[in-house]
Amino acid sequence: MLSMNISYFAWVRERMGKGSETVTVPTGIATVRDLIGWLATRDAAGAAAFAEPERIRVALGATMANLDDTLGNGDDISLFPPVTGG
Amino acid sequence: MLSMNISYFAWVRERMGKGSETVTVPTGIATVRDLIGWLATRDAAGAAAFAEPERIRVALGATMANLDDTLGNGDDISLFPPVTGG
Amino acid sequence: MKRALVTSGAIDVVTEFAVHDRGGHGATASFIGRVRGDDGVSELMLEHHPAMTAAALDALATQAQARWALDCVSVIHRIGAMQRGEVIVLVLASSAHRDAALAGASFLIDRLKTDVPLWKRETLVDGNQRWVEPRANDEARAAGWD
Amino acid sequence: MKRALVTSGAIDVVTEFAVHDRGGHGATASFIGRVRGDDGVSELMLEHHPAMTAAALDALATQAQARWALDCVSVIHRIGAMQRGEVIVLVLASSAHRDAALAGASFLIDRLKTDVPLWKRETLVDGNQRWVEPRANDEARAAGWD
Repeated sequence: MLSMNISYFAWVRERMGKGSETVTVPTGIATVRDLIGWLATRDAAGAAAFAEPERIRVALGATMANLDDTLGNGDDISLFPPVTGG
Repeated sequence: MLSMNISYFAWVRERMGKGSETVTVPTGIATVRDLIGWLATRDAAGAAAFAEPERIRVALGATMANLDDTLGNGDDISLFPPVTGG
Repeated sequence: MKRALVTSGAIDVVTEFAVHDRGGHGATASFIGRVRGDDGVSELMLEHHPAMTAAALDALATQAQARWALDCVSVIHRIGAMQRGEVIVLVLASSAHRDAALAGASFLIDRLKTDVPLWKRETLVDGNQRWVEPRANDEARAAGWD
Repeated sequence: MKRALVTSGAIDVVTEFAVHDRGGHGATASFIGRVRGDDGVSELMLEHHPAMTAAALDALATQAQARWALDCVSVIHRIGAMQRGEVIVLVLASSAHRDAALAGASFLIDRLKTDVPLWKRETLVDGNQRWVEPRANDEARAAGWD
């Protein structure tokens, strides 16, 4: 079982109703994609935020990452929509 | 025989030793290229300014023109090097 | 010189240009993005990622300087709430050469739109709010610099 | 709005930018060319054609506005003698869209270099003078917009 810190941004944050949380995920959650799938089934907020995984971008620590990257215990994970600055 | 007003710019002006002149050209001078050829043989200044016709640009009135354009009586002709603004 | 930052205060365009002007560079190209007032938007809010956004701007500036002969680069992005007509982003690229300055400035704004964690939320004059979606050609323009 | 002119006085970059800033356009792209101080030049003199230069700048601005959705265009070129670091040329293109602003500004400076009757003469620190030659890629860059 992994424990990690997740931060949410923009409409992902709004739909989750929180900016961050620390979670302990069930055995079998190995990648970011797994994590998103688990969040989407955890509660209604997660279902609203993560209904379309292809619209989610991810960072591990301060580095852009991919949905298929592997999670590690204690990771800082950021989940957010495609960026729209500029 | 055509009479016309010629203006010179940049190093063409410097080599000609004047900014403008009114000339009456001999019979047979029909195009800008002919005019440049005649100026190049008229005196030492013309020889220095027009030794390389392909380095000369031309305007008729306020419009960019070509070396093979035909001259008319009373034309205002500008002769100058390739432009270097900006 | 390289200047990359996020700021919650108004971007002082004149002061930022003065940095490049003092350098006496042969060429300076710039891009300024402002809050548009033509589509019923009364306020724009820019959300950023406290641990990533400034570093991502700095990384873009570093990439631009490595790729072109840029003597001075500025990439400044505002965050928080702003009103119509206010400056959202300012990009400046200075070089001895026109080509480098123009390419550098275009690269910086094109890549900023896809590589830097920033999100726009519009508040409409009727009070409704909406998150801005990326434009269809943003990815293509950014990929054009690969 | 379209502003195209030659001037023998210093170009006031701040004032020219303010025209575009007041418009509240979503995007403004710019190019500034300055007298470089890195190659032994003590003075630059710009010669123009009294009957053609201003009209040629105006024609360029008109072409840019016809080709892209530009709400405001400025093309301002200094003539006469100027010193190191002074602004020779300022180009500004504003639009609701980034693509149009960036393309418009690049087009204007690239075409200005081949289409507008202006000639640079450098005075070196040793007192010698020389007329500047066009750069080899100027024609190619300008033709890229055909």
